[in-house]
Amino acid sequence: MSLADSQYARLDFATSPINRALTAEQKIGLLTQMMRIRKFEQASLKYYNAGRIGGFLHLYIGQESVAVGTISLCTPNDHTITAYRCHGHGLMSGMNMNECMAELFGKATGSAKGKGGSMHLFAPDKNFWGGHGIVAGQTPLGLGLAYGLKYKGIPGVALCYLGDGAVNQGAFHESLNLAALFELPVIYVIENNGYSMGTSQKRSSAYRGCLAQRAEAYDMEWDLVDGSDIYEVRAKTHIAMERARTECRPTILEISTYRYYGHSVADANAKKYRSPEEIENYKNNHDPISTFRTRLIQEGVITAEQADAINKLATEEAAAAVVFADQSPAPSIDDIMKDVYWEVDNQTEAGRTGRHFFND
Amino acid sequence: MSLADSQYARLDFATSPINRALTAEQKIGLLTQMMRIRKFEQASLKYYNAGRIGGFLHLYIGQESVAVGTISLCTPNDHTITAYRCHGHGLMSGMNMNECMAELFGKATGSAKGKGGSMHLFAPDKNFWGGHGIVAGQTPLGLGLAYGLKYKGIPGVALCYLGDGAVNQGAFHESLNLAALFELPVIYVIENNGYSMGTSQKRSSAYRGCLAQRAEAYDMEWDLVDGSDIYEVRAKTHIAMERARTECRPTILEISTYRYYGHSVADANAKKYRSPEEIENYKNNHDPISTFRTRLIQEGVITAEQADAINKLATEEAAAAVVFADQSPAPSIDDIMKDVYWEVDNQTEAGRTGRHFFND
Amino acid sequence: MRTLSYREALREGLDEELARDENVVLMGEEVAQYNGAYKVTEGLWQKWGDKRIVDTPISEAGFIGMGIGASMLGIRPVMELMFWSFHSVAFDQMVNNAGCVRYMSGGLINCPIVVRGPANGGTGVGATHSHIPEGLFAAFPGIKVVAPATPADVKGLIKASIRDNDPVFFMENTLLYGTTGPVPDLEDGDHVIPLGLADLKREGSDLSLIAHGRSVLHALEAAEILQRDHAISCDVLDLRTIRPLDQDAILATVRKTHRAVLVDESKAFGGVSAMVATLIQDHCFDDLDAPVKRVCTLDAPAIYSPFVENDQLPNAKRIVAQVLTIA
Amino acid sequence: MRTLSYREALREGLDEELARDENVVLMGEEVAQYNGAYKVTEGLWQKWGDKRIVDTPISEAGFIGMGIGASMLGIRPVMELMFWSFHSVAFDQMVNNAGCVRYMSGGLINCPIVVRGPANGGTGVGATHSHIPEGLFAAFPGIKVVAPATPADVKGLIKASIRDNDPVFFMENTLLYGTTGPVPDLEDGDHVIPLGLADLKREGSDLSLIAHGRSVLHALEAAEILQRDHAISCDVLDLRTIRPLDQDAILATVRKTHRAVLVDESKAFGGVSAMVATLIQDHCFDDLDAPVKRVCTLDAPAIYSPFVENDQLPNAKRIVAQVLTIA
Ligand SMILES: Cc1ncc(C[n+]2csc(CCOP(=O)(O)OP(=O)(O)O)c2C)c(N)n1
Ligand SMILES: Cc1ncc(C[n+]2csc(CCOP(=O)(O)OP(=O)(O)O)c2C)c(N)n1
Ligand SMILES: [Mg+2]
Ligand SMILES: [Mg+2]
Repeated sequence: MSLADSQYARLDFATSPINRALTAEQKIGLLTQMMRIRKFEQASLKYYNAGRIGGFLHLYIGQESVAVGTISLCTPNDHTITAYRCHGHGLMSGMNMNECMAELFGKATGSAKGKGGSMHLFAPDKNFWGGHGIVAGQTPLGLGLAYGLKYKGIPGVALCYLGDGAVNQGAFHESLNLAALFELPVIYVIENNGYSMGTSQKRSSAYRGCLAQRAEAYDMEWDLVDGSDIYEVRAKTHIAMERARTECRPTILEISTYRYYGHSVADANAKKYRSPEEIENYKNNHDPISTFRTRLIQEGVITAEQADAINKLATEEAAAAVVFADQSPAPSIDDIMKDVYWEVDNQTEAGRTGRHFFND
Repeated sequence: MSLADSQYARLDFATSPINRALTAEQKIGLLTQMMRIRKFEQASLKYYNAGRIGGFLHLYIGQESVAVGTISLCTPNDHTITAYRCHGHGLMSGMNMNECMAELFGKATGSAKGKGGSMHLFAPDKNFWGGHGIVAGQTPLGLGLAYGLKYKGIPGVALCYLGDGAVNQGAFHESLNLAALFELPVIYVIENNGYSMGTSQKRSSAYRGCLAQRAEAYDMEWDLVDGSDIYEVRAKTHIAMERARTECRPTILEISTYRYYGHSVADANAKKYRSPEEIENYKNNHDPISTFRTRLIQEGVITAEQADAINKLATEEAAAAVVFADQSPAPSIDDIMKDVYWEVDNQTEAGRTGRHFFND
Repeated sequence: MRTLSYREALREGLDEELARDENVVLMGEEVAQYNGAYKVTEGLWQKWGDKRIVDTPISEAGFIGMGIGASMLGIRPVMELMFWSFHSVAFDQMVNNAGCVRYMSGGLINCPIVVRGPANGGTGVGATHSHIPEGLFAAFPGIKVVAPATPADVKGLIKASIRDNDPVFFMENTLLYGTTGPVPDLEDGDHVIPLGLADLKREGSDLSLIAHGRSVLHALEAAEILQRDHAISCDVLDLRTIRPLDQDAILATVRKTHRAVLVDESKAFGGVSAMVATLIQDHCFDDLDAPVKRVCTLDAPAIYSPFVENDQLPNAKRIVAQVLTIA
Repeated sequence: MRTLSYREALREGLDEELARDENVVLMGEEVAQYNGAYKVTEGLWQKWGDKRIVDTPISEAGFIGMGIGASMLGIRPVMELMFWSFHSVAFDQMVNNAGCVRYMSGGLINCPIVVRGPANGGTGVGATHSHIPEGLFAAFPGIKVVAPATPADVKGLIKASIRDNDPVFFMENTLLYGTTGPVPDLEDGDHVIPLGLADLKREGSDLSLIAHGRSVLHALEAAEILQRDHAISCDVLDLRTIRPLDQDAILATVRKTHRAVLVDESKAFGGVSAMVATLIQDHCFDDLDAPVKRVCTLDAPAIYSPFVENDQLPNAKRIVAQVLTIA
């Protein structure tokens, strides 16, 4: 993307305060998280192709810097929510690979007991609210998280992620107006990978400069971010989070990024609507992991061998998660009828009164 | 509104080509139409209060220049659609007072046989597609009219009206993106009367300069119009219609206007959320009818006596419509089950196959 | 017992829950400064202020979704739909986010949200404003549906709904707001009616009239006429809650009377009454002396004309006629 | 007769109607350049070009509403919902604009629009993507609902739906796209199947299995087992169209066999089968030897896990078990 290309050389975001504050260990942590996500995704791809994972599998490979960069800034007061391409956000929020992989495998040990699948990872205890399949359906929920924080007087931020194709859904527009009108601490992060399935940004959206600029329609702040540079992701997200935290004002961030695989693994056209050159250019010149790896080596924070060791550990962690998932028990038929109503599950008086289910 | 106040003195839109082209007769026609609408509304108000009209009654009094100014520019290729505050658009599209009043009275002679009521006047034969009750629900339909025109190669324009409160609905946002993306000849006319029910524009919308400016989010043209000057309404709408007709590009027009009565006649708070001064200021200084009446007298197009005579005729026409409505037959219980399916109504083979209705 | 209107009793219930739990927040179009389109929330904004009573723009998907999101964090939003008919623009948020998020998360999340407002025909507002979606939403496991008919019930049930930890869709009726009835005195303690319990509003022996919402009033009126003019004695069972449904009460009345007529303001295809009829024929096959009959809204979009509008809806006359076909 | 897949037969139907009437236009997400998410429209964009096959952004309310508006002007849009589940974000346009505009205009307008796409569970996509809304939409007078089970039917019914002058909601099934069956040869003339006619897919004498969509295949499989293992001979009636509904065919089979089991991929509350059961108990009260029974999707949001997903749906095993309770 010309945007990414042109901005790349301009500024060094390593020097921005939030990045200068990073210890070597923390920097390595960022690299580690990105590598973990990629290895997790590669393992899922393999087992999806082997028929061990059902439904859709939307890989995050290529976009790792977005979840890792943004969520690395989160405090225990901050919350996140995203769409179906959610493994990266889940892992970065602190979910472990086992529960995630088991969920993909549809096992009872999965984060959602095998009920949600790949599109629906959740970890509310880690402030991660999913994993949502209806395009832009999560955008009012993200608003609600911000509303809840403000209502309770908690100085937190809600990060709500969506794709470039999701911006044309009505629910997003309604959310933006409400966010600005009610002055809510929400940041909408558009992960712009250039395509919604096979449709390029240009074929799905009318806009002036960029998608984030639509924020102006609501007198809202916005910024454009080069996703291949995790320093930039952190620097610009930090500014938006401070705005949310201290001024209770929302922001749209548009982070340019790329997915290396198809829309989902079932996307047979992945190489038809994008040129091989485009894909190769990203992999070779803008990959957020190799870019950051090189950078950290340059900075003297890490050696190539250390980086490879981290990568190997991530590979092993993912392999172990597959074993865990594989050996875990499947849900039973009885499990189908659980987790529908809180009151029923908790066997309260309310849960025992009246007929809740209509089987036979 | 400061907008209206400030713009009022600036330009004389009588000199714009589309207004210079008006004959005296045509100018009197515009005044006549505005007076007819107001008289129709006054008669409906009276009979609503007398219990002869059911449901809601959303009066157009104060906003007449919008429907009259814009629809006066329509050719047989152009189409219009609006929300529930639809009497002005219906009458200006060529519906007669009898069928409109009979519809309000719920009579079989009404434009929709008493099935739609005040919010649902329709005259497809006059290119008027209603009258829609769900806020902003008509905005994708307006887009569809434009789509149909373009598809058929007809050089027409779809005028789609909505209120200032309707701009925050998702369907409108989706329509704007589609309009710009598909380059459709649609004009969205925001009739900004400052309030959605009891909520002022400021309490319902976040925006920079004005609501129409949101068009920029879709790289779309927009303009602001002072609705108290029918010349300005025509001049600026004409520009947008030419853009649609010749370049197939959409526009948002925001026309500042005012409603003198409550949101609907049932609005008990009409004088609580607006100051009496605000209402009086409009009536006295910005009324589109008296403004234009004065103007035409100044121009020597009409005398005060002639204007009064037109007003009297309009009053009589409305009174006659009430008599017509009053004396018309009500629909029968059997009529309830008609006009549901085209195939059933037309007794086609399809309409006779299978059970369509589930009454016993 | 005092006599209150349905509107007053509902407001009292809301007010008490606002006082009881600071996480309860009322939101919707015109609910605060305007006092509510139908005045249900009158005075509450003055009393509770901007934080607890919140006016929203016309963005049902946005603000209901926002309420759902906030409820995940433990806020207990009570969202007013000015008309329940406007669910159509917020449908996705309601069925997918409120209805499925608990399940999809394997039980990690719950949404203690109430969506309330009037759901009825009969007020001359035409097809788009007269949807009656009890059956529509009861079809979605994960959602609860309540439809109270009397002042006492509306108070007791709104309180239970707000305390419920699942999403509850609470369907009132414009034409009931002004009706009055006895409501327990405040001194007699917290008046909470559990969801899932039907109420036998009249006892009889020959036939069961089963209804909910305003149809209960029509059923009671019809029962009176049937007793007086035809010596037919009817049970009138008010379902009150559609989901959870008090199936025991339904089967009990039918097993007693052996005949049932269901009264339901929904359209017949997919209405609550189709489900109830299906249950009865299944569980009371040998008890029934006649087919289960129904009186629903005539199967066309809602007509506007005040002259025939009431004929499209269930009413005592139509119920009596239907009863006489099987009695 | 040729053997075609359901997908091919459907595509052939679309292609023929595109050729027949230049007002037919196909729209939806990824229907053109991508060839359709499920390849139903494969090759049609190459053949018919940008005007007739149109890719849309992800804006279901916007583009379906646009299609409805265009249909008022006489265009005949065939709109693909990538999943029928996405109706949730376009619900208002579908039920109010497509469903009510004819009525509210007193018959001045009609909307010859088709909305089509897959509506089914069973593909591991979880609760929000597995809604089965035949009953949901059949509840709205003004709307027609079609759910074909076989290649021949899908072709004949899509053609009739496109020619129909009312809004038709056409519900396919991802798991049927690849199934094959005989389809009439082109030389044998225009293959159009009227809406509102059920089809007896198997003849028997002891019990009626009544189904639509993919459930027909399960019913046929169950009928085979019942015959073989239990000597129970079943009629299998395929409803094909839900609204208009072929009530005569339903009553005829039940009057013949005196027992009915309804198979319906909807949830039980509000499903098509609740309506059919209600009709049967009403019209065949004296014909029935047992209550009407149903096999529906288990009443929870759709589970993801491939290990139990099929157990939540109707299947031959569950049908056989249900039949044995009344046979
Ligand atoms: C309302 C709705 N419409 C359509 C879909 C099908 N769908 C799933 S993802 C997708 C593309 C979304 O693209 P984008 O927002 O750019 O996100 P990305 O997949 O690139 O991360 C589509 C069309 C859906 N899930 N929900
Ligand atoms: C989806 C929906 N939500 C709410 C309403 C109720 N309602 C009808 S008109 C209205 C106010 C609309 O205001 P505006 O768009 O400014 O139009 P105006 O009435 O001023 O002409 C509201 C809230 C509705 N009809 N539809
Ligand atoms: Mg994308
Ligand atoms: Mg307004």
